[in-house]
Amino acid sequence: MRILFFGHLQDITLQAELVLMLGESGSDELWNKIIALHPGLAPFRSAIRLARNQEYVGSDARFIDTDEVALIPPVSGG
Amino acid sequence: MRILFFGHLQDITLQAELVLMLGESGSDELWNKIIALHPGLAPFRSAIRLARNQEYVGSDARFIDTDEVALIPPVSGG
Amino acid sequence: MKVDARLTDLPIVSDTHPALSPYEVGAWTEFRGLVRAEENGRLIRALEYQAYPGMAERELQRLLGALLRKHACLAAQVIHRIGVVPVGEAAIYVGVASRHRKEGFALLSEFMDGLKKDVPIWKRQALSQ
Amino acid sequence: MKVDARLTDLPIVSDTHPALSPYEVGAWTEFRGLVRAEENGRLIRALEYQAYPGMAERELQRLLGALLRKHACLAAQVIHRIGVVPVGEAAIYVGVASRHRKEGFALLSEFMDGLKKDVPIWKRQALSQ
Repeated sequence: MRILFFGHLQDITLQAELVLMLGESGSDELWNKIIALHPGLAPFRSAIRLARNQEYVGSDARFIDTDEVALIPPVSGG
Repeated sequence: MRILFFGHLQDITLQAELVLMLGESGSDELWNKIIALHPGLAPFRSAIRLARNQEYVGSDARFIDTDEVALIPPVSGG
Repeated sequence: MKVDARLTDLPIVSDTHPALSPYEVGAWTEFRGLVRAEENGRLIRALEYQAYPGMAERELQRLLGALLRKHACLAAQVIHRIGVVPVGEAAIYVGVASRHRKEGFALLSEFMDGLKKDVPIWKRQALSQ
Repeated sequence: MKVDARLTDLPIVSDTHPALSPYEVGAWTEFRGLVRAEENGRLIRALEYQAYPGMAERELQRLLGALLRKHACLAAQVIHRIGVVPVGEAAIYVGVASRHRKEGFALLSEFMDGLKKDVPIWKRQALSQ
């Protein structure tokens, strides 16, 4: 699955996106994998919302490898 | 003093202004004189505010012959 | 602090942008009250507005100035059209420059309420289609 | 009911007037959020905005559409600028057409609150003077 980083998260990951092959997984598995790759994200986890295929999802969401998953830090438009 | 009528009051008085020589007077005397000349205004008196020289005044106001007095019915701008 | 209040008998042309330092203005809020084709259930082609000239500008200025101070806004402009205003055109324009949006929104809303209480301007008649 | 939501990387040019029947529109309310020269106490020359394209437009559209229905407004347009926005220029424009002013003001205020909660757009960095 494609994992997208936005806002200040890009300053931590130094990349805008990442491709993972995880098979079907829940959000905890996904987060564990992402934080293993980018430990600097850990302190921000509670403030980050996940979007799957451009829709916000809750912590009960399931993800598959064809999904586009975005890590959405607090927004600041306007 | 010049007495000015605005809005629908002009439909009752059929005039936009009136000149009265009353000497110094209070608002009751002024009203009595105006209503004597235009009895059709009587039902609207409680909804009409008075302005003296382009400032709203209360019922305790005194008027002199050089004043410009306006009868202000409920406004409807905007 | 800058307040501009005026009447016009021509179509309203507002300043397109607050003539202020960009150092401070973070919000520019504008309102136009347009004449609707339906007035009290009948179709009209225009409304005719009347003002008490002099006092109307003074009350607009006073109200706008007081609200500018109350809400700590930076500048505001109000233009009210007088005479015949055709359907679809603006009878009133209000523009507010403020640091942040909330005080501009608050000023605008209170200004319109105050206008409809205290400013000697009247809808004089509706002209039928 | 008409909702228009978009991003642009050019200076914002809004529709100058609601493209609607004048039979119904009595209030046209507009807001521009401008970039201020001071950001967190330092002087800047521009802000850089980033969006999650696709999702940002979708969330803008969803939010505006929901509020249009909630407040029974007639039409609304939002344009958010992305990329480098110089000081004094608009980062966002919102225009609302409604029958009366109150529902337009309410929509605008709630829209801006919702924007700052849910729409994936970020101030990416401030460019110093």
